[in-house]
Amino acid sequence: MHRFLLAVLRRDLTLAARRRGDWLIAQFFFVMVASLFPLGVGPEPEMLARIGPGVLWVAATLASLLSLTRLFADDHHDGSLEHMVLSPEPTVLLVLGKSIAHWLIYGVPLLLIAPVLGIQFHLSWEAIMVLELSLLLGTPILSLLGSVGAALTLGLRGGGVLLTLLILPLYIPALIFGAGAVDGVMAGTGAEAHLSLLGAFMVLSLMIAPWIAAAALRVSLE
Amino acid sequence: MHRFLLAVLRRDLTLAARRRGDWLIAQFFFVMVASLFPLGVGPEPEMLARIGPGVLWVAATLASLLSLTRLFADDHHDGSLEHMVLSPEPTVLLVLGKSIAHWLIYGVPLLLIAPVLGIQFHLSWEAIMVLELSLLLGTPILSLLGSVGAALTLGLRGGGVLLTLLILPLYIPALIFGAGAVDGVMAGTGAEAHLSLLGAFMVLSLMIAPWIAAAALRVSLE
Amino acid sequence: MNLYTYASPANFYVLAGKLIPWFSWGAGLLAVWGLYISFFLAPTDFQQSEAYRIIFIHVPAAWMSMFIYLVMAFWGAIGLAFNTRLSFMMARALAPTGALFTFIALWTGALWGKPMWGAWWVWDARLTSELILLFLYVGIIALWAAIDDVRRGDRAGSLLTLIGAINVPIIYFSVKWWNTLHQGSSINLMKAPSMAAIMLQGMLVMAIAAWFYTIAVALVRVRRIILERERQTDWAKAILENE
Amino acid sequence: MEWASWSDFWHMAGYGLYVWGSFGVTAAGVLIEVILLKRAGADTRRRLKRMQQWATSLEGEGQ
Amino acid sequence: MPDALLSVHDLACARGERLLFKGMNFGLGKGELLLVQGGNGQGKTSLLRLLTGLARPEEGEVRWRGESIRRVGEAYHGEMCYLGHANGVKDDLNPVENLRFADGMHGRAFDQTRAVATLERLGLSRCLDLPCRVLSFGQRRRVALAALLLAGATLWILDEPLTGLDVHAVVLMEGLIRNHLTAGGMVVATTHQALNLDGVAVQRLLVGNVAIPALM
Amino acid sequence: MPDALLSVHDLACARGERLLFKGMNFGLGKGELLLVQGGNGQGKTSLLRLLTGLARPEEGEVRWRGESIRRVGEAYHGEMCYLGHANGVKDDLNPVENLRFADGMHGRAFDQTRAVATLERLGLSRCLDLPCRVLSFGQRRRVALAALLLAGATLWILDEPLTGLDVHAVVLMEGLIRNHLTAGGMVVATTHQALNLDGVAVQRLLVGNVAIPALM
Ligand code: HEM
Ligand SMILES: Nc1ncnc2c1ncn2[C@@H]1O[C@H](COP(=O)(O)OP(=O)(O)OP(=O)(O)O)[C@@H](O)[C@H]1O
Ligand SMILES: Nc1ncnc2c1ncn2[C@@H]1O[C@H](COP(=O)(O)OP(=O)(O)OP(=O)(O)O)[C@@H](O)[C@H]1O
Ligand SMILES: [Mg+2]
Ligand SMILES: [Mg+2]
Repeated sequence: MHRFLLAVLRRDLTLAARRRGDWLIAQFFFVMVASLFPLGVGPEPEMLARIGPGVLWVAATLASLLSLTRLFADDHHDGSLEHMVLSPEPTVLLVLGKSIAHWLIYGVPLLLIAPVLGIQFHLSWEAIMVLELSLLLGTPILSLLGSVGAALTLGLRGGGVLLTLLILPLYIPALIFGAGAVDGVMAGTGAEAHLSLLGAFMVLSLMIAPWIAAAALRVSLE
Repeated sequence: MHRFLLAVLRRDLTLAARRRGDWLIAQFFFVMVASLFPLGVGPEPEMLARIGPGVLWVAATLASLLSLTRLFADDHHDGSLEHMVLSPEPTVLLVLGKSIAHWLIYGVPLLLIAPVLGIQFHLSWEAIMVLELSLLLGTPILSLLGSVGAALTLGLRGGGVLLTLLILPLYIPALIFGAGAVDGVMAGTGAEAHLSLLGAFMVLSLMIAPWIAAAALRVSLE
Repeated sequence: MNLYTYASPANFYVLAGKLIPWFSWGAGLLAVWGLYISFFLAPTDFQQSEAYRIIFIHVPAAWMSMFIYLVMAFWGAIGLAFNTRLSFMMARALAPTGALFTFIALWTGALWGKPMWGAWWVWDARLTSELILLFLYVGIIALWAAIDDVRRGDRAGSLLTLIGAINVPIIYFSVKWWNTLHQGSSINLMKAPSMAAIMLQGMLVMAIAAWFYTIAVALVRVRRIILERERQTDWAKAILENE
Repeated sequence: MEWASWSDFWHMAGYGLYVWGSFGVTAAGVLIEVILLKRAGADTRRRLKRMQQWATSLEGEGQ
Repeated sequence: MPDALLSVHDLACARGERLLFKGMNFGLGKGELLLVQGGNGQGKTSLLRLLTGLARPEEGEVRWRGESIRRVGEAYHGEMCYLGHANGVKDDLNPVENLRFADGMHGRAFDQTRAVATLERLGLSRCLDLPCRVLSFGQRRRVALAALLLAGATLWILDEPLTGLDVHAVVLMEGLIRNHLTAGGMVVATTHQALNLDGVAVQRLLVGNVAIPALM
Repeated sequence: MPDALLSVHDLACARGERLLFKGMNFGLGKGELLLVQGGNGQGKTSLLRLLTGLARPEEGEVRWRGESIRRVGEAYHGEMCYLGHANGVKDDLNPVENLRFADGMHGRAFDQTRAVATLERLGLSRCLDLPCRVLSFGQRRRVALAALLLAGATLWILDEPLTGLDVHAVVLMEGLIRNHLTAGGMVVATTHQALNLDGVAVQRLLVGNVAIPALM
């Protein structure tokens, strides 16, 4: 069971490494969206600092959301998803492994880039630290909830946008708490309350999402 | 030739009508992204009015960008793109027809929704009118440039994000002029200059993009 | 005759047919009564003047939007657990009406907010979570529309309904958990009602009318769904020929 | 009775737009739902009948 | 090859670093069938894509009525119809609509009764109003064949037209090819299955170095 | 069916509004081959997906060693291997890597020399380090067959395993099936092509109402 989880992880990481393009591009998308806003909104520093946390959170959400479409789609398309579901291990583990791999591939790099973009928005160091912490707690939620959405919309044409529609509403609380934490630290009201809500949300999705996604996957393959 | 263009248009519109889901969902995505920002950024009205035009432009860009991925991909996948390219009419017309259809399906509805979202961002009526005008000029640019990107990235895995990466830099001028026009009218400096630049950009892309896209399409099919 | 016989679509079709007129007429009469209270019995509010009359639509609609969602989640869970076809059909029959009430709650709230708070829309917790509810409804309906295979659609939609159900308590308690612009709960089983008895009565009558309406509409819809799915069976063929 | 006249009633102390906007859209929403429901019901039944006729005409034909 | 409409001159094809074939020459006239044979991965599909003009040859050229297909381009496309490993059938449309748009794309007027007749002839009478998405593998292939029949092209280029077809459909297809050839059409086809085409002028072309026993 | 490992009881399958078959019963024991036959769109693929447990039957059930496959679930999957219309081959990996991950998914240790030997036996020695994306249609199918061979499952469920294979590969495949059966394995397969399987116990199952002439 342990071995199976590792095999899934290793497989997805290898595939991502083989297609380094995909992987890099999601990070570029993050940088790009975060940089478009100063263009659309104008360059005043204090305004940028105000909207910075929100924009970075939204950009991170969109960047890793877009890659979610392909969480199961590629494997479904070439038939290997059926093979994996028909393997002698429980489907929950498969889903969990794929969610973790998704987070490692698309979530973690965002954490590394975010501070740089934070500087661009004139955020203070303290705000950047909290931003990091909130993204650390928030991005796994997206990968986990996303696995549910990806499983539900598997094989549907236009599944990508449908996925977004299904997942974003569920994800909005994370977005609010995450950006709220950074705002809180900037306004001096503290970030603990927001961060602990975010943490609770993460644990909750870790415990529920894989099961629902596994059920959804079996339904979608029928 | 005329007949062919109409046939392409009619075909794509029928397909869109058959999959009303896809079509609606892109519009919802627009609403959703535009609504995420106030959540991330906080609810103060004068701040929202400041960032409103920028956010709406970026949201419209993202919404119609996402649908661009499938401009040729579906037809490529089931083999019908090859059939259309092998038809006795020039490929430029095919590309032009598909760009126009894309604009009708994904661009025009954005124009209808944008005013409602503008109210949500506390924009004035005048600003909303200019926003509309700028989107009217700007969204076709996206469909046209997008056809080049979609043709270039056809069949590449992760083409969606690559497409974004290729198209966004080209599209940034439109974004700046468009959001700038609305900002101008709100700041009282007028919008004409921005709007006429936007118009010129549109005419330019109408004249160049289909040719490049047709060439790119042939290369991608090889 | 026991309840179980009605779990079969054939019997339920007939039963629903009998119930629909009762609920429709009930809804109509209750709505007339409720509107009479709303406009002619309830007095002018000393703070909000006449604008408060929106409450007679807003609150029942907001309640319905949440209740219907919970009922859908309930039917979905039953269907997933026991594989009963009828419960999935019920869930499907309820969704559009739920979305309609959510939309009405948002719309009337916005129309109320403009005179009271000076803004059509603010991003406070309750308003946001109600908007999310609308998105959830639309998402579920869109998912159903996107999946052609009914069995797959039933299950996929129910799974989505289930995880979305977390949102309902958030909407309800948002005014308590967060300090918001929106009014707190005034109906509390423990406390005496903090509003005039006649207003409360009007809201309740309108809420019951909304319930009756929902049931009537859902039954009509579920009958159509049953007929469509059971068209291969003899009883459905017989009904089609006679109707 | 609260209202001095009908015009008072429609005026709603200056809040007519909001109050009638709320009740009006609700009524319209309900009306549209009922109409759509009627139409969908009729459509489905017509379609099912047609399909049934095809089925009987195809019977025994095999493929 | 005096009256060859389609001719190939010193054609070479490379994929990646591998040269699949070179110095290939042949001509095909009216009423002739070219059966391209060879083991898996020997370059049959690659050759067919060169013939359609979708891919560019490494060397040499393909000519239609004596002119390079690069030059005549769209005129050639008006007389040629290609069916590849993918079907070119839209999943969201039903078979009849698929045929309608195929006609539209080629600038032909659509004749509904003829389209329905063709589909019925191919055994799809029960699927006329189902979206192609739900059809079986073989049924979708049949829809693609119906489009081929309606195209009325002179030259058919068929890549494994028989994959997924059942025995009856294979027999039907053999009949259709025979009729097309007798009516002066031309066919280039690959297949790994036995084809029964008595009384037809068949040229065989072996691509690659894997010997293939004669199947027919 | 006394010693049937795989058995099917009153199975019914519906797709959309259409009932494809109902009241199907059969049992399959060690060393037996079940050849599922039927015209296009009669429900062969649908039946195979029911047997794997990917789809749910409308009525009836599939049993493995006397227990419903819904209940035994993963234990059944350990003894069964499915090959559908799609290959389950990752385009970005080369054939050897594909086999490595197929083994990983099934919790088996990977034996590189054995994997290479199997690929070579299937005629892929020139493609070992090419990404599967560039392989031909038939070559990709062969990679999928290699994974099947390495899985070491008792029950093979094969949906048209011969599509796209050339003549030599078809002969090879026949040999492999024969060996598997002699070693006590079981095979459920569909195909529209002729199979030469002398000396093997073949059950035939006709799905749907289109008669199929015996091909072998
Ligand atoms: C778009 C904006 C609004 C939304 C989405 C919304 C949503 C809701 C919801 C979901 C409820 C029912 C929850 C419960 O029973 O506790 C509710 C109740 C209520 N709303 Fe709103 N509302 C909005 C705007 C307003 C405005 C502007 C006012 C008045 C100034 C208002 C006044 C009330 C009142 C008085 C209740 C009843 C509370 C009770 O008695 O329980 N709402 N609203
Ligand atoms: N980039 C590459 N590098 C090396 N070899 C390549 C590359 N791309 C393709 N090939 C080889 O070119 C050949 C392509 O053959 P093609 O698809 O034309 O075969 P085919 O004759 O149609 O086979 P099949 O009967 O299996 O359909 C394959 O052998 C493949 O391995
Ligand atoms: N939603 C639906 N409505 C009506 N019929 C459907 C629906 N979905 C599938 N079908 C029918 O069910 C059948 C599915 O057959 P299946 O794919 O199992 O065929 P098959 O025997 O494998 O055929 P092939 O030999 O072509 O692969 C097809 O005839 C298809 O038309
Ligand atoms: Mg080939
Ligand atoms: Mg099949």
